[in-house]
Amino acid sequence: MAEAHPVGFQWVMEAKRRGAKVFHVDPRFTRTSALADSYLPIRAGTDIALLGGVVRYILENELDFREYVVAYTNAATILSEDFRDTEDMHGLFSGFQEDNASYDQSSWRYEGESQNATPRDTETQRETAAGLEHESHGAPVNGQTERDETLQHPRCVYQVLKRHYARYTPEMVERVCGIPQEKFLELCEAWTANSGRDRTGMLVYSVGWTQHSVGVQYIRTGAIIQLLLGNVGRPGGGVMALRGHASIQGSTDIPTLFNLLPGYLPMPHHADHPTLDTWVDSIRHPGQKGFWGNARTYGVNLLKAYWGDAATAENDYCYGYMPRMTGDHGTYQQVLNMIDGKVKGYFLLGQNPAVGSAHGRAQRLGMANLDWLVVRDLFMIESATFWQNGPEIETGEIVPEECRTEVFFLPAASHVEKEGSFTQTQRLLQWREKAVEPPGDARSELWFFYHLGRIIRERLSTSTQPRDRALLDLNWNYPTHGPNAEPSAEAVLYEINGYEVAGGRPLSSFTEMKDDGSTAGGCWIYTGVYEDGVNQAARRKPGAEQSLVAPEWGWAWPANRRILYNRASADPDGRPWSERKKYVWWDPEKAEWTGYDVPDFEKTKPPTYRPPPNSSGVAGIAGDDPFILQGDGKGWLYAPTGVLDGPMPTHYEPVESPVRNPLYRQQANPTRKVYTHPINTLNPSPPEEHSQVFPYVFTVSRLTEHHTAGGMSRMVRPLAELQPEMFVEVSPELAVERGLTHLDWAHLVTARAAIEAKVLVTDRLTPLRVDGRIIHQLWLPYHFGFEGLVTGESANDLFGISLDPNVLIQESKVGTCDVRPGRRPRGQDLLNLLVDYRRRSGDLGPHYPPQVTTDVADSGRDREV
Amino acid sequence: MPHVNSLYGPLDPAPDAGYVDPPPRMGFFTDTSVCIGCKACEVACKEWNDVPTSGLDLLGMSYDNTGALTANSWRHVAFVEQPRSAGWATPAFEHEPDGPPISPETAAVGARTGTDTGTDPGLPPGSPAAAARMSGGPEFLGMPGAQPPGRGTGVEQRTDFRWLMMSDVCKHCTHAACLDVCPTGSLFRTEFGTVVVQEDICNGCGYCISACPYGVIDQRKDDGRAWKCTLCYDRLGVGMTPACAKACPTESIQYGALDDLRERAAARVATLHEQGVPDARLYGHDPNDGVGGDGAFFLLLDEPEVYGLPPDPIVTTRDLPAMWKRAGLAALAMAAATALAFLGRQP
Amino acid sequence: MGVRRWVESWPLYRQLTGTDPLGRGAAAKSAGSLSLTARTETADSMARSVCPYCAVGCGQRVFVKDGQVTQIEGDPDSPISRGRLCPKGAASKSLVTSPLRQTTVRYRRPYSTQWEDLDLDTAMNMIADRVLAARDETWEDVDAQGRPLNRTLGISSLGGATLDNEENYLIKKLFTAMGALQIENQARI
Amino acid sequence: MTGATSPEPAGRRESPAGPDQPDGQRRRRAGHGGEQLTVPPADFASYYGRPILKPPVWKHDIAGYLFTGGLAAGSSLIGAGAQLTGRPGLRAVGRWAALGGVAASTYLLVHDLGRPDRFHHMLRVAKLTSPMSIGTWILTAFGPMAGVAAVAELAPLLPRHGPLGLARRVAPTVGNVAGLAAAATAPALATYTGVLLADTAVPAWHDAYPSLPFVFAGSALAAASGVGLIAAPAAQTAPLRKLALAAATIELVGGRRLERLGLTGEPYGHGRSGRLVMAGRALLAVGTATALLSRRSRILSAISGAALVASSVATRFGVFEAGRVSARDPKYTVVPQRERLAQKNEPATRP
Repeated sequence: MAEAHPVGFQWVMEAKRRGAKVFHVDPRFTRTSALADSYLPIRAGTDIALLGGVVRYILENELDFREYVVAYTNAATILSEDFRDTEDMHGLFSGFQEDNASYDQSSWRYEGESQNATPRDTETQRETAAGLEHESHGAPVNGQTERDETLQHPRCVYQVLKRHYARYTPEMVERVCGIPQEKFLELCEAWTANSGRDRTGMLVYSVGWTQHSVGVQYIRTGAIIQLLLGNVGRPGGGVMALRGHASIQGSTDIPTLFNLLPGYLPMPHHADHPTLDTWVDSIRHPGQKGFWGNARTYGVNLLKAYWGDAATAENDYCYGYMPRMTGDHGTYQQVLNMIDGKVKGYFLLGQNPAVGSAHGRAQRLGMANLDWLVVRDLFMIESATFWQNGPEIETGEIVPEECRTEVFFLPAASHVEKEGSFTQTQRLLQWREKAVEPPGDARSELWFFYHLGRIIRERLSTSTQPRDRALLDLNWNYPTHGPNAEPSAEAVLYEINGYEVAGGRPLSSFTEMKDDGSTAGGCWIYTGVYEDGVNQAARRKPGAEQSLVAPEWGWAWPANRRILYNRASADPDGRPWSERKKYVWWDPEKAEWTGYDVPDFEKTKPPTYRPPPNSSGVAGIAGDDPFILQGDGKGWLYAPTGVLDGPMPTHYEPVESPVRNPLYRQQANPTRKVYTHPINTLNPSPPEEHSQVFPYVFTVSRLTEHHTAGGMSRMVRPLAELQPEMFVEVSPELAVERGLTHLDWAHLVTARAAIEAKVLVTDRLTPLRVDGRIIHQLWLPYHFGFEGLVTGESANDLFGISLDPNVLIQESKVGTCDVRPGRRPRGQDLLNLLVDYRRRSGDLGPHYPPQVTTDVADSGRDREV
Repeated sequence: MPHVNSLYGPLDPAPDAGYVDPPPRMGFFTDTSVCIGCKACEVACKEWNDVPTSGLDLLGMSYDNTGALTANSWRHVAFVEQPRSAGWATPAFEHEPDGPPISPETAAVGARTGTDTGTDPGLPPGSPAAAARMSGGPEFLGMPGAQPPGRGTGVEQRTDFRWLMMSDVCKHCTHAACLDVCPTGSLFRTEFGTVVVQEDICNGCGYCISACPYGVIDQRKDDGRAWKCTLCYDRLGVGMTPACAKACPTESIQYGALDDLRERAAARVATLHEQGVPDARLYGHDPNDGVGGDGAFFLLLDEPEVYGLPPDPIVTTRDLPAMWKRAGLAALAMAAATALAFLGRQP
Repeated sequence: MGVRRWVESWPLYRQLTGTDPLGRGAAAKSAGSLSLTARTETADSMARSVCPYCAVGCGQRVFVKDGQVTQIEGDPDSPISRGRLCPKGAASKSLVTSPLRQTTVRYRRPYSTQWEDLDLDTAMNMIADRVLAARDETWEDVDAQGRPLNRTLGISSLGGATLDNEENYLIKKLFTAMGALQIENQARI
Repeated sequence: MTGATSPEPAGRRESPAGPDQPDGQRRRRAGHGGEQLTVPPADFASYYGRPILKPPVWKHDIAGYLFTGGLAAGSSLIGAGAQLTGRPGLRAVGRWAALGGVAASTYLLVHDLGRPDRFHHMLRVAKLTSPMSIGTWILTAFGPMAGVAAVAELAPLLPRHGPLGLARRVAPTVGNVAGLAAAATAPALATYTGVLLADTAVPAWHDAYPSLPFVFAGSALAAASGVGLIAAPAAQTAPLRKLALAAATIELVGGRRLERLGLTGEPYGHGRSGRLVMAGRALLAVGTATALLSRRSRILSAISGAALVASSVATRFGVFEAGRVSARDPKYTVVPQRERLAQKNEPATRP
């Protein structure tokens, strides 16, 4: 955190000053470790084993915050008899389908829930990254569940969880992660001792956690711990995602993602969502508790915002105009399609995949096989100049004279040259004022897309083709101003907020939205940001003049709530758990919820409220159900549906690992998304042979001095000089083993690529003792590329493409490699080197490790505990 | 009339420099125990003061690629890797299969790297042995073990590890040699008690550079003048905080009235001692030290020289009266010798 | 300037007549130092902004003089950052005023080995042509079973996560209406 | 900068271990791909062994100035002595050497500035705490006087009549007054440079402050005597032989403690700087001895003069170099300060 989010780290230092203990878990000793009270080195890709060990520690020692757990989580909920755990199935859950490597989730359900409650087919869910829809709400389940509040029922979630994590002992944590037991126990003791009624503990991760083939389950495990310890919905608690880009939260809320529409509405699927009704029902899931019951309203408002007057009840609000998904259309699938010549044109909007995406060579070869490419950026980045300066020029894989891609580079406006809002990592929208005009031809994306749309609509104005109706009927009237005819960002924000169609009054809350076409709103969770016609995101009442919650600085979705599910900061009766941790509580005199934050609960629903039988939607939420967007109102220790790789997190090895999974016969995530494209060859891992050809684990992350793919830091002089060269960090032991010398060159080799870097031999890296072996880890920054003031080879070139099944995010935080002293070979010699490695690691053809390994005869060793 | 302590000893420098009723003396307290080495101070300083680039070479001195305070780097964050206890923290690599530490050797390699800082003398190469000592301690023997880690001797020597970071800056001495030797009055004492080079005056004589006991001030090559931290004199004048202190995320760099800062610092050291960090000590806070106390002082976790600071600097001008006396005697001797030589018998 | 004023402005004179006989401070102050002031004080305007790097969302103040950004520093009012910035945030002025910034449209013809200049309007029209052509060429009305698809898979987009919410909104809206489905973002990466 | 875009960015810039930094070496370890560094133990710590101090940025201009300034001062004294004792040949040589020396000094001083066009800023202030400021004012006083005195020597070349004739008549008197005035400031000019170097943080210079003025005074007289021995009529050089002896005495007695300062004196006895200092002394001894023996020989006089001049040059460059060496190696900064601290902290451990 000190490394990548230094200014956020001030609050950790503040907490430390007041006595908080800081633990830091990282494959290498970073600037954060330097300030932590305890540092735990870990083998990259084994976090579930560590966190699972903590879950076991809590459950075995009954250190959970029992009152919270019983009341607010699904610990008491009883599961169906059909459920089988990984204990019984060598690392798979019940319902695994070998043919498409996905789960039939019906056996995971709660007791009494109908079989058909499970919605869409899980393979489709994987292909469409359906897990992302749950960023704002839980997956669908029925509201009423069978419970045993004594937590003794053998099939209640609490007992199931306990059995699932029984094998994650301190010894096992040490065996898998390389973390000594004493250190592990120090963490467990501190975490549990600092959670409960009077204290809360916070789990902070940076989004490298998401870049794993089991990334979602990493975060799930953290959430389970925090729920067990009563650290969710309470001040000083929670699971804090430190996201890495100014508006990456906004980019998912108002997504530019293939599978989502604004407000986490799913993009329609050709088979599952043929009509508006089927689309809406798949979201709201009739019978489910909570605010998703109003999905129709949210959907209709979006359609109304898109197509304005053309959208009417009679034509299902132009639902038919929507393009339909048929499967995975994600960025990696697109790139492979580019290589195969299936994509004509590509827009890159402030993004540099030639450096920033996994498998840089695939990215560049894909871009070299387009008809046209539009790059909009501040600087001439690698993704604009791959045809000229890319590493494939040297190997002859790209020949400029033979590369047909037509490239348009359009300069972009910087953040001070346009107005607009960013949504930061805590869902807070902050408006930026425009300081100056952009230089020369530089323009905002708002300008570019508004005018591109305008030109396209003008071209089509006489078209009679049905396909063009969606463009011609589009509500595309935004006021413009200034010499460049810049569209008004506030007008767009107003549309996002939503308004009454008649009269145009901005809506103040999504509860004001109607499903009859009388209101329109582009993103329901953002409704209220333009309340009373005031840009709430532009509020800047000084923090010093407000409470610590600072509700009048910017605006947070939903409804300006700063801590989600903050009803949980009060006990079931609505009283604060303790004076020390008081946050939101029920005021019996005024008969309303009150506190420091906007209560994340219906303001006047008393703690004693119990829903009438068979109620659903908002009315189904009881007065002591804090998790109002979950189908049962509870925090999920166990996910009966919605998480595609299992209802409980389970340790699987990274797709590329030098280690056989010590916990189960199943080696890696069996449901991960696999691309069997010839360019995407992967290193072998146990139980396959030849994994020793790539004996080392490598991981990548950020340096304080640079930003992601470097487009905003390698080009900036005062930053470039602070970290001027690509380097790789190795432990002294690995340096001896491989003959690496401080500040000399080394090159790293995977089945995809070889890159070179300067060597930093440092005591900040340590070898780990894993399962009786010594495992060496290497670390690289991923900021470097071949353009800019400072250059270096790109760490992301080393990775293959393997994705998490829930959200289709790539495993780009861990892989295996070999490392050799000296610079890498050049030109054809480089290709020969890679061929040689592939030959030694199996065969020359593309290699994809098997997804299921439970039936592999396991070299005589019984892996079961 | 000049104060009796005008050259040495405790002194309030602004009245001594002719300011009647000056504002309180302002300064920095840099608490290295909370420094995260982010280098925001370096960048914020460069942005505000338009300081040019200071070189693009990887120095291999841990994460320090700036190397030193120069005319083109007015803040410099030092990074020291040490296989030693951090005091408050659990030993970092306890029970890990660690062999002997490499830090002394890598530091030694780092001693010899260079970068063209665009300044003179900028960042001269150093002595590898002294570099190794910084990261090794007296027991350092020099060679890493050839055994695989966790085997062999069984002696795991780097269970403890700490990474020291420290943002260095001009000390704004009470007795500032740079200022006193400046022949043009370019270097002057401001009403805030800080020491500033006036860029419209400096003619690049270079005297200040040799005079500084901390090796702070330096000459810009393409420009010829001497440059260093001004403690953002222009910002101070309008009641603003210096750029580096304002940016510092963790309040490692604290700006304020020197008296307040000294109190805060003393309390902080006491707290750290209570927390089991006996290494914590102040540096440059004492008005009775060799420079009359620094306007920018530090809380350190190791000996000053490990951070590149002199352990006991004394302002050279302390001895100036004695020097003039010796020069006077020598001048007399010279005159006398001449007189003697010419006296006496004509040829 | 009269001789008297000139003499009085001579630091040596001030040394001899004033309170600073050693010439350390008051007497040595130069004309430049006397007129020095922080450029934030003389800025024409100040815009309140947000750091464009990571997602912490630190407040920034952007000072402008004569249409140029002259300083960007932390906004002390922000309850998130309390006026502080990391090295990247602190380098924001260098980012937006970098001489390496591209300010004109550049165009690389197919099979060419070099960039050419292009007028912005021309570029916009060429891009619109290509978008429409690619869309027509790859349009899919219905799937094999006759269910609507309404889409093109011939166009891709990948956006960074430093785009504003309003920008993302228009991007998604236009591409959706266009039937372009393959719209992705750093949020996937 | 150039390293940034070249295909093989410049990596570790090896600085060859200079003679003054003998404590690091790299070598290949047989049988291993990697290089291993062998580091002998050091008994002090520092930040990556980098100098704590900034080595002086003064170029050899300043070492040269130490010589020319001293020469000017000594010559001016000789000129005055000759003037007062009626040795016109020697007087002229002294005055011209003084002018030459001071002219060269001015050039060297201005040339060494980072901003030569701002040399006049030196006259903004007069700072007692700044030897360079004091020196500037001394030079300001000395230079014009030395100039007038020397130019007065041209009087015989002027016409006897007319306005210039008047000048010709008053010139000797003016020259004499100026010559004496210059000579009055000359000892200060010769010795302030000792303070100039000593009033720095450079360990070898600062710690030598009691000696440097004497070394420089002696060296100035030696150089001036040398020039006189070379250029003046042999008949008038008798005082110079005595003066050379006196100069040698002052320099050798005054400087005898240089290399015995302890650690910080090391550069005066070792390395290139040490060799220069030693050469200076040897030449001084040789020059003085030769001068004493050379009563009648013009050649021997010239040789002795040359030796004396060379001695002065060597001494000045040696002292200058010693300072640079002592600032570049952190041990000269750290070790003495550590010792001082140790004494401070344990004052009464001695029996």
